[in-house]
Amino acid sequence: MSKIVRTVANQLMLFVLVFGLYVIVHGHVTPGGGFQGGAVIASGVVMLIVAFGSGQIKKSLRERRLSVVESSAALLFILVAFIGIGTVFFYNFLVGSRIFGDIPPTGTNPGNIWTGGVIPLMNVAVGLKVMAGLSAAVLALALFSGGEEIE
Amino acid sequence: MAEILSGNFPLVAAIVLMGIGLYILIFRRNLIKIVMGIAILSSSVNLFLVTLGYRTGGIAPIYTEAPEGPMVLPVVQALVLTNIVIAVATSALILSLVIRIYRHTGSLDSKKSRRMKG
Amino acid sequence: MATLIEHSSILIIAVPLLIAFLTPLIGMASKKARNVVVISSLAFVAFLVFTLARDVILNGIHIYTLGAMSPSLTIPEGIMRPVRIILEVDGVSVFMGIVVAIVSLVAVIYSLSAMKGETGQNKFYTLLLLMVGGTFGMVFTGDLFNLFVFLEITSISGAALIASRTRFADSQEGGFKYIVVSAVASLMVLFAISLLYAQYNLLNIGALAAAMQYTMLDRIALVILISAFAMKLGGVPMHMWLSDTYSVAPASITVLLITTSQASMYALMRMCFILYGVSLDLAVVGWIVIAIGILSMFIGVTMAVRQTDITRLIAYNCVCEAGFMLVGLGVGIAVLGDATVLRTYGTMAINGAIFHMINHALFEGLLFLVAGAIFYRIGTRDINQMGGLGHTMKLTAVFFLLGALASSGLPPFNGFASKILIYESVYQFNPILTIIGILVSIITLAVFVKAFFSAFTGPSLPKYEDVKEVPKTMIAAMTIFAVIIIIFGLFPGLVVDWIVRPATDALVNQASYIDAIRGAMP
Amino acid sequence: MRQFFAWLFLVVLMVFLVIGGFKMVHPFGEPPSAMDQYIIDNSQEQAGSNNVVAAVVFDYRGFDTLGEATVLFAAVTGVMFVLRAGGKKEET
Repeated sequence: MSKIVRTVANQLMLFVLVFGLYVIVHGHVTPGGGFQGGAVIASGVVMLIVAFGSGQIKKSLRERRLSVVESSAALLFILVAFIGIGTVFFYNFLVGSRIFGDIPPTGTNPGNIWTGGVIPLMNVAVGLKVMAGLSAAVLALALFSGGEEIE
Repeated sequence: MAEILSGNFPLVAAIVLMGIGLYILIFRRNLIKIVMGIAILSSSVNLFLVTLGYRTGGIAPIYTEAPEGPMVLPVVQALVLTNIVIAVATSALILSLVIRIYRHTGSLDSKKSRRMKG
Repeated sequence: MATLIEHSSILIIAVPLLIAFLTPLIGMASKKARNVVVISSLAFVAFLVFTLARDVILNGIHIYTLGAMSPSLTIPEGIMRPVRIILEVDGVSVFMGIVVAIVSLVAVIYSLSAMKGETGQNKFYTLLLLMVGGTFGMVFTGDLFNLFVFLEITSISGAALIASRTRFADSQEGGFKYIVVSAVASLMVLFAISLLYAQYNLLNIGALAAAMQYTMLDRIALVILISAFAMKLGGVPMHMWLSDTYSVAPASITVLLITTSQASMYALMRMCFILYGVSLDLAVVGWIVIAIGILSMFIGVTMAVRQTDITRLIAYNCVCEAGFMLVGLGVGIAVLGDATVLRTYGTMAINGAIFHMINHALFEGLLFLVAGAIFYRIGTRDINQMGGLGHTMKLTAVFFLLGALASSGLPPFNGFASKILIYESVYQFNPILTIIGILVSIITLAVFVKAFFSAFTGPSLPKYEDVKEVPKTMIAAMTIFAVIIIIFGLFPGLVVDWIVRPATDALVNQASYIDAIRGAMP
Repeated sequence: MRQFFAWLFLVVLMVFLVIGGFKMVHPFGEPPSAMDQYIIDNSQEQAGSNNVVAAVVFDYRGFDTLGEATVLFAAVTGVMFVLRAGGKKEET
């Protein structure tokens, strides 16, 4: 792609990242969540692949490393679920505790980010996972169509 | 007639979309078009699910700064979110298989490859 | 120990998933550690399955409510219906769990040497574990949407595994076909689920069964569910994909694919017996299932006669054997409403069908493993190019003969034990069905005898002179299957009493399934 | 012939489903909602989340989300597995 496209994509990536992180972190208060935010960031990565070409992206973003991130995020998610097994698998053990434990007033309220128990943690895990997973899949498809070898 | 149209029209739209998806799956031979057919089928089911959960005058089920009004059903939205991710995953895998098949046979026509019908 | 049993149903599903997420990380460090972790986790899961099975058979249905204050708190205060996802494990579920546990362990042991030298082994084992976890999830869950999600897990990981021999075009095509069929089938399942949800605002199977009105919309949902699951298990109008995928997948994966097909059959049983139960038009649905079964038997065996590819031959035999199970189940459904008839031969037919499920997994699994072993050594699946392999691969030849005889229903092997149950009970329902079944069995025997003679006997061909017996782990995997086949054949009564009869009781007793959900009401 | 049967199947299916959609599903905008209303009323207290959908996705039906994440994981692993280089290495 031309230099203009590359520069614009480079600058836009920062905003995409910030917006994606916002959507992930505020998932339990406002519309959004881990899947949506992760998809936003992954679409930013796709934009970079389109602008710079997969060969260029490959130098800084290996799909092997992405799959490590994905595995770790999936592990984080299932481990948070496993910790609840003291009572029941997937028990929301953080509600009422000191971490993310506030309970919002019933009915309409301005919103408080320090609520939700395990939901914010799971949002972050899923966000990382979706981001890494989708980027890795698109990168692998792009590299393979471009005729390069994968792992 | 007007009553029918205003009544369950969204559900019928979803079902028509499903018909389009099935038509593509049955009659088209291009592998990429089959992927599209599955995507359309999946969207039709999603549309159907979301329509089921709508309440007249409903608002999004989020309490932060919520306006007045009944909230639409949240469970269907969660189901649709799940199904969207599953559809993305399925299409990614099918596309990678299509790329491999194209490498092997040099064609996207399902009749050309040896053992494929439909 | 009590806590372990209390949580065992979720651990059986979650441990394979957890290990699957770990496998890529461990595999980067050490291959040996990865293999040890995979096998030991599956062995641990098998241990859990057996303890859970003992508990369920002795103490009744096992309930696990995910995310509630306690596992037995199915219905929260202030509402009369379940809200959270509930795992409900009854006799049929643990029966299927036992099948999956045995088969997955054998498949991993077999893969150890069969996959040696292939690239991408980390991903192979990851996907294999995901497939096992997904199958466990399908058979243990008591929630319709959860069933759909696990169906998708098994089909996606299964399709990737079918395509694992990337150097052959037909394996990619098999994977493509499998994923297209599964995607369409599971979307139809989801559509049926949404129809049920629209009417009752419920997703739990037990609660839906209690609320079932059997309206026209329910009938549409039932038709969609039956056709979608019949598509997934390879019933006849949609059997074309089965031979194409089973024949190109690695042998250890084919064995697992059989269990996922059977999990679809389990889902079909769950829908017919539990979700709809006696509110069905029993005779009509029963005869539809019988018709699918008879057609599967007939077309499966006639197509098997024409095959020269050994794995396609076995795959068509799979279609044929699935027909036997469907006939048994269909007879069971048709007489479900009549208590006296059900007692005289209805339960026997269901017993036969369920017993045949585990036997089917065992002997078809053994046959596929043998075919995989032959392919591993000589690199072809064409029967006409084989010959005289019995001289060098003696054990493999014995195993093939064992599987073939069991599959054709000859005593004293396990296939006979279950087929005789089906024949006896179906004869009292309609004698013609039994006669067709016996004929089909005889043709099956002829097909396998022909294949055996052309592949294993005769003078040893010069090009296969340096063919050796397969590696020890592959022999070990096949031996496990063979030993179980012989044990089941010698003591069928014990097996039926211990695991098959509880499964049948759970199926015909819809009320106890519903009560288990209601039982823990505050 | 095959085309004809496929068309017949499609048309019959669609007619059935359209009639079902028109006549038999609850009127648009008034769904039965016992389970969903319970979740709407209790999600703030039980899950501490203002976003009811997030509460459903990660708390009430969290196990589905685990399955969904697993599906995505399986698909990404599958893509890399299918597109991997090389078949069988030389046996040494």
